[in-house]
Amino acid sequence: MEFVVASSVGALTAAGVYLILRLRAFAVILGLALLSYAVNVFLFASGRLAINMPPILSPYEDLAYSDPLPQALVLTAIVISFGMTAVLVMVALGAYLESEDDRIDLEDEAEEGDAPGEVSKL
Amino acid sequence: MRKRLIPHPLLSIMLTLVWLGLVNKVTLGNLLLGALLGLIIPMITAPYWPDRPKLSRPFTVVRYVLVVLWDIVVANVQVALMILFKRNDDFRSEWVTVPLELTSPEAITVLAGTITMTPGTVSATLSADGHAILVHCLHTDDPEGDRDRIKARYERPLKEIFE
Amino acid sequence: MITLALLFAFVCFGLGLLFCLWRITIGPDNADRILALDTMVINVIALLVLYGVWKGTAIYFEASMLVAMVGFVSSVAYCRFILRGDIIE
Amino acid sequence: MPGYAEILVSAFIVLGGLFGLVGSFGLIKLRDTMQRLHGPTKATTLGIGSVLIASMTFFYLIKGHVSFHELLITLFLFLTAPITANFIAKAYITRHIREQDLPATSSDYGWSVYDDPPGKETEEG
Amino acid sequence: MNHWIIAPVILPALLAPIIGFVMRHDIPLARVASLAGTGALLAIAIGLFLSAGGDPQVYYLGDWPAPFGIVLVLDKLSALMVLLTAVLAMIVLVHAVATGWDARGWHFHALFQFQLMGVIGAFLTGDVFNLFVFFEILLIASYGLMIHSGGRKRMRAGLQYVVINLAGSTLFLFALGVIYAATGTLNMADLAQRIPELPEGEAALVRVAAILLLVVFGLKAALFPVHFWLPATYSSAPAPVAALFAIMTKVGAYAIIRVHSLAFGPDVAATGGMISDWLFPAAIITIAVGAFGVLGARRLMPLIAFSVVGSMGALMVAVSAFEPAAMTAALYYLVHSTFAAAALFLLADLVVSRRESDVLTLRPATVQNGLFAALFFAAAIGMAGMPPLSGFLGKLMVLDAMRAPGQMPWAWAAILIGSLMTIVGFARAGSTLFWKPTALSGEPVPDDGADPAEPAPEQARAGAAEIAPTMLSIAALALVTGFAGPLSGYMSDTSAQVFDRAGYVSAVLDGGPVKQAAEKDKKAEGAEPSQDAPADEPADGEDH
Amino acid sequence: MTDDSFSLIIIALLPFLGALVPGVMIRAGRNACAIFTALPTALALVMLLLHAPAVMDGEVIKAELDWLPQLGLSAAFFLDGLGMLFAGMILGVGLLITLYARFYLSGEDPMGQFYTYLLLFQGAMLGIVLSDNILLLLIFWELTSLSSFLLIGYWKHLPEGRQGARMALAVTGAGGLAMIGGMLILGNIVGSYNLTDILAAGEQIRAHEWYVPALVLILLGAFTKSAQFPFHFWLPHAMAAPTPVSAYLHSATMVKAGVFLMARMWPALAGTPEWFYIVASVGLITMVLGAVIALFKDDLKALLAFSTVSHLGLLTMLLGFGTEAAAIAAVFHIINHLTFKAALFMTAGIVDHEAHTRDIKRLGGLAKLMPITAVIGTITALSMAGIAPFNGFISKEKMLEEAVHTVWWENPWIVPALATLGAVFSVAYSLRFIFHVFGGKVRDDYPAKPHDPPFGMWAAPALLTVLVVLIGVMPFLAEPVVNMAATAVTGHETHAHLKLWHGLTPALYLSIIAVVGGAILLALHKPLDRAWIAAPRPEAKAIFDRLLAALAGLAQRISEGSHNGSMSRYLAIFVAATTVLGYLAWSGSAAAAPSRELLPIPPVVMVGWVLLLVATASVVICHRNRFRALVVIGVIGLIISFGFVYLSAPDLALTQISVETVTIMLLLLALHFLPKATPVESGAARRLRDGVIALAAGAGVAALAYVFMLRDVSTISGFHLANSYKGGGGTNVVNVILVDFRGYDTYGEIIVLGIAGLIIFALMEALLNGPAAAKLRNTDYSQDRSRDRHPLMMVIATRVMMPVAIMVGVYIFLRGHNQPGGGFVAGLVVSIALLMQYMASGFAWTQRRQQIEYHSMIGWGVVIAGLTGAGAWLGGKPFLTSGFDYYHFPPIEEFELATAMLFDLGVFLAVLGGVMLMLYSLSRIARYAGETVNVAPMDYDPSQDDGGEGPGKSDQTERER
Ligand code: NA
Ligand code: NA
Repeated sequence: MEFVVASSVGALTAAGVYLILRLRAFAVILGLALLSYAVNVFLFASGRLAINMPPILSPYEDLAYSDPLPQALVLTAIVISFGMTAVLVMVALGAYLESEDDRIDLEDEAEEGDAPGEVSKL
Repeated sequence: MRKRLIPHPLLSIMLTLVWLGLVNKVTLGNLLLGALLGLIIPMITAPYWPDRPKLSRPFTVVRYVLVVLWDIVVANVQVALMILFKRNDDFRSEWVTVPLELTSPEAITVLAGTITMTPGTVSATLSADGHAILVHCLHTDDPEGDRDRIKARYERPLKEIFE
Repeated sequence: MITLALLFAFVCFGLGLLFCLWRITIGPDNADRILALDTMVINVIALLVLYGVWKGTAIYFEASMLVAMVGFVSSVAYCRFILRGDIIE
Repeated sequence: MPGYAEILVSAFIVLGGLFGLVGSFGLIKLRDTMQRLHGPTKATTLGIGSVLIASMTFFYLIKGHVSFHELLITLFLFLTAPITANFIAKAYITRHIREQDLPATSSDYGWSVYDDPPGKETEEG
Repeated sequence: MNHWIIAPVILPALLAPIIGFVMRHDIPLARVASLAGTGALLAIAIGLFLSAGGDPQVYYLGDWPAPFGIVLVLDKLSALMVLLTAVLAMIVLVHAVATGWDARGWHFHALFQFQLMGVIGAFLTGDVFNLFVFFEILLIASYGLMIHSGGRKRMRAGLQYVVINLAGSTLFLFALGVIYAATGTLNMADLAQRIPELPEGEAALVRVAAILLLVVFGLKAALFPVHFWLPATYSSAPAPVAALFAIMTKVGAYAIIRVHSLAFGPDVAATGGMISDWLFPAAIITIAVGAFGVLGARRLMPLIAFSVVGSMGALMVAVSAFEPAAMTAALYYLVHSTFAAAALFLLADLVVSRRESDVLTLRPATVQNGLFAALFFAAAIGMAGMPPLSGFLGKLMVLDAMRAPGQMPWAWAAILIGSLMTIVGFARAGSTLFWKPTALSGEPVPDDGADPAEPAPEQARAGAAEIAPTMLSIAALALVTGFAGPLSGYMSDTSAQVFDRAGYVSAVLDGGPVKQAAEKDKKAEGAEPSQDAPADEPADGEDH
Repeated sequence: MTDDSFSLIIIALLPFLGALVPGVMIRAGRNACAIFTALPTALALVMLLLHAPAVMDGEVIKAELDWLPQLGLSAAFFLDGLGMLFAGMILGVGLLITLYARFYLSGEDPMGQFYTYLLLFQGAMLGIVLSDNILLLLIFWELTSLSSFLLIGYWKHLPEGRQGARMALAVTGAGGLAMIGGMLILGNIVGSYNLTDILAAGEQIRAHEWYVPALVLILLGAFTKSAQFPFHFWLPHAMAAPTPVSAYLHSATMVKAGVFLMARMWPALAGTPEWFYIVASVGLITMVLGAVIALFKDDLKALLAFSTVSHLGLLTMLLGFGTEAAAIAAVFHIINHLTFKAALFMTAGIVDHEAHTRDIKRLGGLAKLMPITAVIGTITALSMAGIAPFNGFISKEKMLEEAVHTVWWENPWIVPALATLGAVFSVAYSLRFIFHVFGGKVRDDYPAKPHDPPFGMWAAPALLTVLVVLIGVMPFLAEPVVNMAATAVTGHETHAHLKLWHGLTPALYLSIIAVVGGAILLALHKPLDRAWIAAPRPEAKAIFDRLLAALAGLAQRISEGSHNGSMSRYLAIFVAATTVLGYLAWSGSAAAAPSRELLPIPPVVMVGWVLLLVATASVVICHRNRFRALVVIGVIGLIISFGFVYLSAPDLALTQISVETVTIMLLLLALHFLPKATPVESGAARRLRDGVIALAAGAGVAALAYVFMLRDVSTISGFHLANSYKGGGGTNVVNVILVDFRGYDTYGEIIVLGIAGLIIFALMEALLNGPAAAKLRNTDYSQDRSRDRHPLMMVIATRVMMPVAIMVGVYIFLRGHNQPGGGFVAGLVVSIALLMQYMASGFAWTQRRQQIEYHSMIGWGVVIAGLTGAGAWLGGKPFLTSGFDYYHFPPIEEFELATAMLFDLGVFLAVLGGVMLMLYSLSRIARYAGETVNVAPMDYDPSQDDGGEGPGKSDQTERER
C-alpha cells in the first residue's frame, strides 16, 4: 500500500511538473492541479497510512484511529489551493483576453522608445 | 398564502423523508427538524419552481412505479444478455420518434426518464416544441411496435396522473 | 460467505473501472469519455457501498452520496460544454 | 447471524457485481456511442441497485438497524441517470449525426438540438 | 495572556471585509476606514514593540496548550517586523490614496488590509503550518494588489507571479509534510526541541525538510536561483503595491531567520552547516544578479526591482552566517532596505506617471524636476549603500560581521563590487531622468518637437500629500541612520534572542493554559495511533 | 566634553549646517546668499585657527560622539598638524572660492543650489581630514564623491558635465569601495577602527599577512581620488564643471584627499618595499605622463588639469619614497601647489569669462588687455614651472633632491632622470601658459573683448599670488606650518629647513636642465604638437567609455538574457534546483532502516493504482486537447477521493470530490473563452529536458514519501484524539481540529477564499473596463452546436434535485462536528446545488429570481467567523476559544450547541459566497461577450402553448448592456 501511495504521488508530481513547464497557461493550470493532488496525498501520507480507522471517535469502544492532524492540514490545503486555482484561472483568462494568446512567457521587455544605445552612453 | 408558505407540499414531504433518511434515525427531534427544513427549503427554492404541477390518482402512481420497476429489472437482464451474447454485427439499432400527447413538462420528464431506464431504449432529445421524443433503441425489429408500447405502457398512465 | 461475495463484487467493479478507463483513454468521442466517467462514478459508488458493508460501517455513506451528486453535475457540465460552450449561460 | 441473511446479502452482492461488470463491459464491447449509452444506464443501474439492496439487507438483518441511506442514493441515481444519458446522447448527436439522418419529429419543429423553440427566431444578435 | 498580540491580525481581518463588502461603492469612506485602521494598527504595533522588551510572550489560540494548538509569539524580532510593516503600510497607503491609485480598480483597500493581516500574521505565528496559511493569505492578497487596475503587461506579469508562487506554495506543503512525517509536530518551539533529539536515522528527512523550506522562503526572499519572478512582478505592479512588496521579500528573510535558526541552526547535528553552505553562495550570486540588473536596466522600474534583489542578497549574506553579530547587521539592513525600496518605488511612481514611461532615455523634464531629482538622489544613495545613509552603515555592518576566512573574500567582493555597479547604474538612471537634455552633443533627444527643457504644461504638480510618503520613507532612512546606535543595540538584543533557542522553547512550551490533559497527552503519545495500527481487519465500528 | 572637543565638532558640522542656508537665502539676493555661504566657512576657519597655537605645540584635539558602537563606528574627530593644514586649506580656499563664484556664476545659474553643493562638499572634505575613525573617514570619503558628482554635473545642460560627473563618480566611487575593504581589514588587524589606534599599530599592521591586500585596497582609493595613473583620466573630464569647482575640487581639495590619505596612513603603512614600489612608481609615472600631456592641451583648464595630475604624481612619489625629508617636501609642495594652482584655475576662469574661450590657440596678447590677470597668471605659472624666486621652485628643488637620492630597483639613475623629464615638461607647459595666453600680439578675433574683471573676481587669485611670492621669498615663514603637518605625517617631530638657495646642489643642476629644456620644448611646440596629434596613443577616456559600455552591455545581456520572461525556464530552474538540493541534503546522512510493516495491496487498490497512473499519463499525453484533459482530471479526482475513503479519511474524500467538481466547472467556464487546444511549441529536446526534470522531481517526492511512510514517529495528534470530545465537544476529530484546535488556520483559509472572491470580482471589473472588453465584444465565442440551451428535462429534474441537494448540504453542515462533513463541504454542496440550477435555467434567470448578494455573503462569513473567535475575549479567553454544551428539552432528545458551529457557519457562508461570486463574475463576462439571457426557466414549455402558434413564454431574450 505504501508503495502504491508513494508511486502515485511521484507520478502525479512528475506529470504536474512536466505540465507546468509547458508554454501555455492552461497546461500550467492543469499541471498545478496535478501538483496539488500530489501534495495533498503526500501531506496526508505524512500521518502514515491506516485502513478503516477514520478519526471519528467512538464513545463505546477503545478503537485505534488514524492520525487526524494531517487530514485537517490537507483539508486546509485543499481549500486554499481551491481559492488559489480560482484566482489563477481568472488571471489567466484576463491575461488571455488582454493579449493575443495564452502564452505564459512574457515577451521581450524592449518596447518602442527604448534606445539600447543609451546603456553605452555612460 | 398557503401557497407562499408551502409552495410544494409533496416536495416538503419528500424532503422530510430525505432528512430522516440522511440522519438514518427516526426520532421526534429529527422529524421536527426534517419537517422544518422541508418547509424552509422549498420556500427558498420556490422562485425556481414557479408553478405547482397537478398530481392526481395516487393508485395509478403506485401501479406505474411498480410497472416501471419491473420493466427496469427485465430491461437490465435483457440488455445484459445482449451485451454478453449478441455479436456486434447483429445489433439493429434504430431511432424512433415518439409523438407526445403529454404537455406537462413534469410528465414529459418522467416519461423520458422511464424510457431511458427501461428495455433497450434511451430518450435522446425532445423536439423543439416538446411534442415528440427521439428514442434510440439498442436493438429492435419493430420500431413502430416499440413506439406504441411506450405510448401505451407509460404515456397513458402518465397522462392520467399529470393531466 | 459475504466476504467471498464481496471479493467477487470488488473484482467485478474493479474490472468495470478498468473498462471505463479503457473507454476514457481511447474515446473516440468526448461523449464516450463522459459516459465512461459517469459509469466510473457509478462503479465507485458501488465500491464505496460494498466497502461499507465489508467494514460494517455507515461512515462512508456521505462519500457515496456526494459522489453520486457531483458525478451528475460534472457529467452535465461536460456535456453542456460540448453542447453550448458556456455551461451556465 | 442468521444463515439465510448471509445468503441473501451474498446473492445481492454477487448479482450487483455481475450487472455492474456487464454494464461496464458494454462500454468497451459495443460499437457506437449511442449503443454504448445503453449499457451503463441499465445494467449498471441494476448493479448498483443490487449492491444497495445488499447493503440495506446487511445492515438490517446482520447489524440490526434500519438504514435508509441506500434509498437516498437510489433515489438520486434514478433521478439523475436519465438526465445524464440524455445529455450525453445530445452531445453525441450534435457532433456526429446530421439532422436528415434522424426520423422527423411529427410536428413543425425539428429536434431541439437543431431547431430553436417556437418563437425563438428573433433571438440572434 | 496579552490579548493585544492578536490585535494586529484581527483588526485588518475584520476591517477588510467591512471595507470590501460594505463600503465597496464608497471610495472616500473606504479611504477613511483604511487610513484609520492602519493608524490604529500602527498604534498597536508601537505598543507591542514597546512591550516586547523581555522574554517572548505567547498567545495560546483557542486556549489550547502548545504544541497542540496554534500559538502566536511576540518577541523582539516579531515586534520589530510588525512595527516595520505598520509604518510601511501607513506610508504606502497615504501614497496610494493621494495619487488615486486606490480608485483605479476595485477593492484596493480591502486587499490592502488583508495583505497586512497576512504579513503580520506570518510574523507573529509560532506554528509552521500556520505560517503556510498566512503566507497564502499574504500571497493571494498580493495577487490582487499586483493586478490592481489591470492592463496587459500587468496581467501577464501577474499571471507569472501567481504561477511561480503557487509552485512555491506546493513546495511549502511538501516541506511541511516531510517535517510532520519526521517530527510529528508543527509548533516551531516543539520542532526546536524535538529535532536535536531525533535519532540519527531521521536526520536525512530533517535535512530535506530544511532545504526545501530554504527554497520556499528563498523564493519569497528573491534568492538566486528562485528570484527570477521578482523583476517583472515588481516592475509591473502598481508602484504603491511594489513599495508595499518591500516587506514581502522580508517575510521570506524573516522566515529563514526564524525557522532555520530555531530548528535547523548550525548547532543542530542533523543539519549542521548545510543551510549556511547553500545560503551563502546563493546570497552572493543574488547580489551579483541585482548588480548586473541595475547596471543593465533600460527602464526605471526594473532597475529598482533589481536593486531590491541585490539588497536581498546582501541581507541574506549576513543571515547565512547564523551568528549574532551578522544577524544584527542583517536586521539593521533589513529595516533600511525596506524603506529604501519603498522610497524608490513611490518616487518612481511620481516621476513615471508624469513622464508617462519608465524607459531610461532622455525625455522632456517633468514638473518639479529638481525636487524629484533630489529625492531620487537621496533614495538612490540609500539603496546603493552610499554614505551617509543607513545603507552604507548596514553594508559596513555586514562586511564587518562576515569575517569567516572562507566567506570574507566572497562576501566583501560581492558587496563592494555590487555596490559600485549599483551606484553606477543609479547614477546613469538619475542623470538620464533628471538632468536636462540638450541637442548640443549628439545625445538622442525626443523628436516630438517639444522644447525638451520645458515640462509639458498639462502635468499636474505633485501636492504635499503625494510627496509626503516618499519624503517620509527617506526621513525614515535618515532616522535609521541617525539612530543607528540605539537601533542596532535593539537589533543586537533581538539577534541574541533569535539565537536563544532555549528561551523561545521554554516560553512557548512551559507557559500557557493549564494542560487539562498534560498527563493524558503522555499517555496518548505512548498509545501512538499509527504505531500499532492493526492491518485492515473488519472492525465493527458503529455509527452513533 | 571639553570646550575644545565641542568646538571641533562644531567645526566639522558647520558646513553641513550652513548647507541649508543658501537655498533659503537665495531669495534675499545673490550677495546675501554668497555672504551667508561664506559665514559658516569663515566661522569654522576662525574657530580652527584658534586651535592653531595648541596644535603647533604638538597637541592633538579630540572629540567623540557615539554613533554605532556595535560596529566601532563613532563620530570621532581629531585635529593634529596634518588635519590643521588641510582643514585650513579647505576652509581658506573655500572662502576664496565663495567669493570668486559670486562673480563667476551668471544670473541664470541656480546659485543657491551651487552654494549648497559647495558647502556639502566642503563639509565632506573637512570630515575626511578631521576623522579619527576610519569608518567615519570612509563615510566622508564617499560623500566627497557624491557631492562632487553634483558639482561636476552642475551645468545639467552640458552632456560633458553629465558624462564627466558619472565618470568621476564611477572611478572615485570604485576606489572608495576598494578602500572600504582595505580599511575594514586594517580595523580587523588592529581590533579598532579608531585612527589613533591604527596609526599607533604600524608595526603590527606591516607585519600582518593581510598587510598587502589592505595596502593595495587603500591605495586604490587614494589613487583614484588623486587621479594617479592609470586612474588619471577622469580628472580632465571633470573640467566640465564650473571653474570655481575645478579650482576648489580639482586643484586644492578633493584630489588632494588621496594624497592626504597616504600622508595620514603613512605611519601605519609606509616604509615597506611594497609601499615604495607601488606608491613611488605610480607617482613617478603619473608625474611624467601628466606633464607630457599637459603640454599638448589647448584648453586652458585641460592644461591645468593635467598639470594637476602631474603635481599629484609628484606628491605621491614623494610620499612613496617613505623618508622623512620626502614627507617634508611633500607637505611643503601641498601648500605651494594649492596657492599657485588655485590661482591659475581662477585665472583661467577669468580668461574664459572675459574672452569667452579657453582655447589657447585662440588666445594671446592678453597681457595688454587684462594686465592684472596677466600678472597673476604669470607669477603663478612661473611658480608652477618651478622657477625662482617663487614657492614652486623651492618645493621642486626638494623633490629633485629626494629623487637624486632614490634608488629604484638597484638603479640610481632612473628616478632622477624621469623626475627631471617631468620637470622639463612642467616648465614647458607653464611657459606656454604664459606666452601663448598673455604674450604675443593683441588679436582682433577673440570671441569677446577681454578686459580685467571686477575686483571681486581677481581678489582671490591675487591674494594667492601674494602667498606664492611671499613663501618663495621668505620660505621660513612656512616652516612652522610645514613642521606642524610633517610631524603629524611622520609621527615624530620634524625640523624643516626651507631656503631659496641651497647652494650648487645636484638638484639645482637638474632644475637648470629643466628650465632650459622646457624653453627648448616650447620653442619646438608647433612641430611637436603636430607629431603629438599624429601619434597614435591610447585615449584613456575612450578606453574607459568602451570598458564601461562593454560592462553595461554585458550586464544588460546577462540580466535581460537570464530574466527574459520565460516562465517555463524559471520554473524548470526552480524545480531542478529543488530536486538537486533535496537530493544532496538527503544523501548527506544515512537513513535508518524501516520500522513499520507494509500494508497489503488488495486488488481494488491495484485497480485504482492503475487507473491513477494511466489517467495521469493521459493528462500529460492529451493535455493539448484541453477539454479531454479536463475529463481525465475528473478521473484522477475520483480515484483520489476513493483513496481517501479507503485510507480512513472520509472528510478528505468529501472535500476532495466536491472541490474538484467546482474546480472543473470553473475551468470549463474559463475554457469557453480560451483556445480549446494547446499548440505544439517546444521541440523534442525541450520536452526531453522537461521530462527528465519532471521524472527526477517525481522520483524524489515518491522516494521521500515511501521512506517516511516506513517509519514510525510520535506525533502531537494523540492530544487531539484525547481531547476532541472532552475539550472540543465533537467526535469528528478532524473537524474539531479544523474549527477548534487549529481554528486559526481555518480562519485564515476562509479569508483566502474571501480574498479570492474579491480578486475575481475586481478582475472582472478591470477586464470589462479595459481593452479586453473590446475583444469580448468582437469575438464570437459561441460554440453552440446545440440549439437547446435550457432543456426541459434538466429543468424539471433540478426542481427536485436542488432542494434535495440543499438538504444534503444542511445535513453535512450540521453533523460535521461529530461525523464527516462540516461547513466547508456543506458550502460546496450547496454551491453545487445552485450550480445545478444555474446549468438548468441559466445564471441570469436564476440570479434574477432571487437576488443574493454574494459579496456580502463572503463578508458575513469572514466577519461571523472572526467575531465568533473574538467572542472568547468576553470571557477573558484567547481568540477562538470555543464553548459548547448539551441541551435537553423534552420530548426532543439531547442536542449539542457549540460556538464552533457558529464558526463553521462563517466558513460555510464564505465558501458559498466565494464560489458563487466566481460564477457570477464569469457569467457576467459571458454576457458581456454577447450571451443572451433567457426570461423563462426552460427553452419551451409545451404546457403553455396554444398549438405551436405565437410566441411562447421563453421567446423573449434580452441582452446585457
Ligand atoms: Na469537516
Ligand atoms: Na476549545
